[in-house]
Amino acid sequence: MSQIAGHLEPYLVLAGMLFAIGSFGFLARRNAISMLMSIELMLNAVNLAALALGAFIPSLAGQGAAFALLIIAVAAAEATVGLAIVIAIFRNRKTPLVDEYDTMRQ
Amino acid sequence: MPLPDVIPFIGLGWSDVLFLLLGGVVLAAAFGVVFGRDIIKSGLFLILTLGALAGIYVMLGAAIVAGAQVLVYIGAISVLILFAIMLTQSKVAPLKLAFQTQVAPAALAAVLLALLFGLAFGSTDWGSTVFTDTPAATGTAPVAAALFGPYLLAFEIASVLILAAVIGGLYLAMEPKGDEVGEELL
Amino acid sequence: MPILSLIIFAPLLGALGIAFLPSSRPSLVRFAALGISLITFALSLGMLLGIRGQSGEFAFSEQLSWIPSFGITYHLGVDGLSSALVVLTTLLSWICILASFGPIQTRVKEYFISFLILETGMLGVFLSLDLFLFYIFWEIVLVPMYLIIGIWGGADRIYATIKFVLYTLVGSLLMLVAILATAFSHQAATGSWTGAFDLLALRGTITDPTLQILGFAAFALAFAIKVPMFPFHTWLPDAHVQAPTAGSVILAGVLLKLGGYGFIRFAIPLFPDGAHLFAPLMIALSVIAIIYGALVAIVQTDLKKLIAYSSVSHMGFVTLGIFTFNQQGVDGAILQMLNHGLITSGLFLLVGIGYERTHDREIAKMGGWAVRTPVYAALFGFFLFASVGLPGLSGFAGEFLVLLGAFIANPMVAGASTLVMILAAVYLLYMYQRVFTGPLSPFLKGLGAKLTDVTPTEILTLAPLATLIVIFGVMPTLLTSSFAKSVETFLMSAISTVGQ
Amino acid sequence: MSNELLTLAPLITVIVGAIAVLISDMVTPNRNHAPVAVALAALGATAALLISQGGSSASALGGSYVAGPFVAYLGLLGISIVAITLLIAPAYLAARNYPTAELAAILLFALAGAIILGAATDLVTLFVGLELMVIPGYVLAGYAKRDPLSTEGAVKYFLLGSFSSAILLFGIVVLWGAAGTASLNGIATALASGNASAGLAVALALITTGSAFKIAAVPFHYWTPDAYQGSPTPITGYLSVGPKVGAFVLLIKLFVIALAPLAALWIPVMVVLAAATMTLGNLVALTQSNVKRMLAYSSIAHTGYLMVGIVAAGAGEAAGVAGVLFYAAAYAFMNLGAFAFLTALQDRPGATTQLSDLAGLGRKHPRMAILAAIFLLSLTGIPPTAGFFAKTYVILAAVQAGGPATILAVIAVLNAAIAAFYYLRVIVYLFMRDPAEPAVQVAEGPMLRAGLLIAAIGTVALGLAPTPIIEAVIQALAT
Repeated sequence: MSQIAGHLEPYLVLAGMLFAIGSFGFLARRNAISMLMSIELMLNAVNLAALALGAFIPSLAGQGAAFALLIIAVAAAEATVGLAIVIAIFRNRKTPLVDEYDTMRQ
Repeated sequence: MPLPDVIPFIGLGWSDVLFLLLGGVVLAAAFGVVFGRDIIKSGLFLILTLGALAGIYVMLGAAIVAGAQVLVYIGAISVLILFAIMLTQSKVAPLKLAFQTQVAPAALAAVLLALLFGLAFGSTDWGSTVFTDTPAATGTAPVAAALFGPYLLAFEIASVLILAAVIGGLYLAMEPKGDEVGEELL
Repeated sequence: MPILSLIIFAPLLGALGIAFLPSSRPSLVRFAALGISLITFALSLGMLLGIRGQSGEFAFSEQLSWIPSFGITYHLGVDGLSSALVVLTTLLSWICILASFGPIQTRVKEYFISFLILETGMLGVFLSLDLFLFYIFWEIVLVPMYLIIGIWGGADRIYATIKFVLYTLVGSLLMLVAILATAFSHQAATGSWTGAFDLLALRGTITDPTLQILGFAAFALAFAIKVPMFPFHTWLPDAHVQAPTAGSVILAGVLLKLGGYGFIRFAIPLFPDGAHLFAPLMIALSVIAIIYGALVAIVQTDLKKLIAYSSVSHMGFVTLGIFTFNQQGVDGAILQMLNHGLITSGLFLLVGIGYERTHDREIAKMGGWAVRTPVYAALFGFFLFASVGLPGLSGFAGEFLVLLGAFIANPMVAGASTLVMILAAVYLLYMYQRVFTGPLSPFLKGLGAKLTDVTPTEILTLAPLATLIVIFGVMPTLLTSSFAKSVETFLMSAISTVGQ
Repeated sequence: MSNELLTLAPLITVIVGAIAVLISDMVTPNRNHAPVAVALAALGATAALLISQGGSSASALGGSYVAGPFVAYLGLLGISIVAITLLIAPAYLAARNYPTAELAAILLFALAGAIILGAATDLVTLFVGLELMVIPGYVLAGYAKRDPLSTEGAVKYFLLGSFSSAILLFGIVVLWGAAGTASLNGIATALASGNASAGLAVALALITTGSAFKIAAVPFHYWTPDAYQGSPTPITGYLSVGPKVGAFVLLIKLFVIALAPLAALWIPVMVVLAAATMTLGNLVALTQSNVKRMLAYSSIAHTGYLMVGIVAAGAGEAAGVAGVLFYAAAYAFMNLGAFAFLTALQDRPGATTQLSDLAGLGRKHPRMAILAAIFLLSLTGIPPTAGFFAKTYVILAAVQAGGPATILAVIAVLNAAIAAFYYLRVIVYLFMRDPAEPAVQVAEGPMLRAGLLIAAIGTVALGLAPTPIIEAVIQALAT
């Protein structure tokens, strides 16, 4: 049997790293769309974790895939609304850079 | 000629190599997403990340999720994102101003987070873990059983959620009709 | 007939009725408010007459289930102590309303509505026997007083009113936590919420030493701010100076008494151990307040502020008397509360009457006032002498008894406080001399014919107070006998669990 | 099967109502009244169904939806929130040329999400329900899509909201794997018998962080002021109440039910978060001169008070959850009332909500000012209003719980005194200052008036006679 791919931990560690990269992107990027893409990375990390746990933990067999499909659906809904908001604000402000949205602090 | 289960010299199985390869692509492409100065390239890297992940999903016996990943994520969401990028890019937003000032603390936080996850997930006893690589466990039947069993309500609600999101998204993204309505400060 | 509920809610119902009167007819509103407060006064006198026929510690007891899940009841009752304070409240209320006829000319309707709600709150505090109900009335008092100072007050009214509210609120909110902790400890001990908020059920049952100490500290803070004890007194001069005359009168006459009443009715009987622990501190703070109030009063240049600081000094006698834990001291404290209510109210009314004519309270500008308005000067002198503690007027008996009690408890304290009585005589008489005697000052001369003497209405507001000051001055036992039983129970409950 | 349909009937009614609203908007040319009428009818029908289900609990869809008094209570509360919002918003939106139909439909979708949150018994359904409740919120925040401030608030709300959803979701998935089940009760059983592992600790940390974002607890609060200030005023009222109540239902389900065996781990964190949330929210609210932004910060402070109840519940005090539920109802009425009042002041586009705009309103519009004063006094916690009793209830629970919760109770009351300062300052402007020039216009349409009146009645009734609600709350928790 495989030494790496046959165990649960490597998948979870990969998911954790992907999640960390995604959160870095969210915290560091200025562009709203980049931030949205970073969130997508985080959600995919979650999906990977869900599938791995579903594949390895007997009591969750088959549920991982179902959970992941639901997460994809939720992510799709979120992205729809998010992109619509980005388009709406771009129409108003002509910039996708989030840290320039600071009218209210002034 | 059947390949040997374990690759000589390296001591790893084929699936291990495949996992390392795909995992490497996932991480590298993810780095491309968050570090890319050109946002369009970021978008393309995102598609690459998602594609490599789909490969790992297949390895985990979740071909149906991999399919959904390709169709929904790559086919719809990513394209939507690329579309939005093209809609909103302008000369007003110089591409090189990609990062906020807090990039260094964010990087530090992310490294610590990755370490934490690695240590925590690696050291946790997850109980008896068996890779259920049988058709009975990885086919579409158990997925359907879960979706129409314990998760039926969630499944139904997900469709309502998408309906709500589409209605809201349409409302927000539609060009306002008629003339501008004067000043609207609060 | 639920006479106590009737007394509490008559002003509130009246306020509701007034809300429907047209604001274009202020005199109608004024007389309606006066009528309501007189009815309430009459009801309270009826209660006072009826109380003699009642047996038991609390008369006219009413108890209805209100929030059964927590054993919170609508529980009212009256004894000698609270009946005296209730009558003082209803008396001062109608006097204040009458005294507001002239000075209050803007937003008349809102003013009288606020005042009547205030009266309901004060009466509720004196008549509640359920801690939760008590707390609610306690807080209700805050809102109309806030409005009265904030809307009809002087130039710096907003600063004064916010200070007043914040001081009071900090204390009372901690008291709320203590009330809840007390209730819960009762629930934990008995396994049921029944009686968890009931004063009579709780009295003498709190044995947890931590709760005794912390509970008393929280209650004492709330009451100390209200009295006000040194060093929590700084809101009082501001509030007094900025409040309209009737506001000052009710503040000095009743609101400060809520603190003293709280000590006697709630804080000490519930937490006797805590009270004894803190007693030396409370006595020390009382003596400081007595001395400090008098010293600061000497240097005041504003008439109202001078009387406000003299209030701090006089109220120090109240807390001093309470914490002697002996009959003389407590008798004296209660007498002092009632007398201070009558005398200081009179003084604030008089300052207000003077202000109506001069629109100024600067002592330095006055002088020789007696030449032009002898009746006013005589009345002022009368209340002043009562305040100084002239034997034969009611101010004397209270302070004398407190000092007697203090002497029994600690002769040093009594000695220090006696000194202040002389000090008080000094600053009040010195003020009187500067304002009323000597040649007429240029400022007063400049007012010409505007400087009139007191009107019959004004005399009507002062006469009841003066009469009572004389009656109680000659026969203080009239009062002490009426609340003798309350003092007896208080002393019992203040000692009962200490020996454990 | 018909029983299951009956159990699900309220949920289905809300969703069908949302679709009916959109259809009514298509068939009638009148863009404002028909959708609201349809939505209110749907709300009424749902309320009737919830009441008729009342006290008995029943489950549907394999136990993933459990109806009962808890759902009925939350559902009726949600219906009140949506109904008041629908009464106060249309005039405001119409004056600015925004439609009402989408608002009504989106609010109903969010209500459906809230009902699912209340009824869910497993992590997956809980999460999808949560998303159904919050995603409409992003749309609502940006509802004034031609207004840069509104879209700016929306983009911040959306980004932080999605970020926190991802964090929360990761925690949920790890918890799900570690416990080996999605069922909330099952997780509690598994955690009670198993040992706390590193993975579980990570799950707990992720869930705590994600939830703290959702309820806007300090230091995860910084999206709220912008999102609240930018949104159209009546929608801000909804956003400060609806999603917040929903997020606290999430907290009850996750922390008080599923993670109860780990209470010793999360209570200290929650205590610190709650104390920081109250204190910072109040201190910053103190410095605001814009009433709307002040209310936004004060809503952070109210989050802190609500967390006191969660802490008490974690310490094993059932009254903690009861306190949260009661507080939620009181907060809904008084805060929506306060925002309804601000809505009335913004009669015409461009009207601001600076403190100075309120000066002297008590003289020009006494009735409106008195209503505002009631809401403000209730938010301060002065008896006999709903806010007073709500605060008392959570503090009582905290005192009962003892230990760190008691210290939290003392911090909470001291904070109430700070809060009194800025709430009373508004009353100062209303009644104690001379009228502003030019005088503020006040909109007093019949619907707005009805919304204000309902909020005021709720605020006063919950304070004077809290017993029916207390009994409802206790009944809701009995099952």
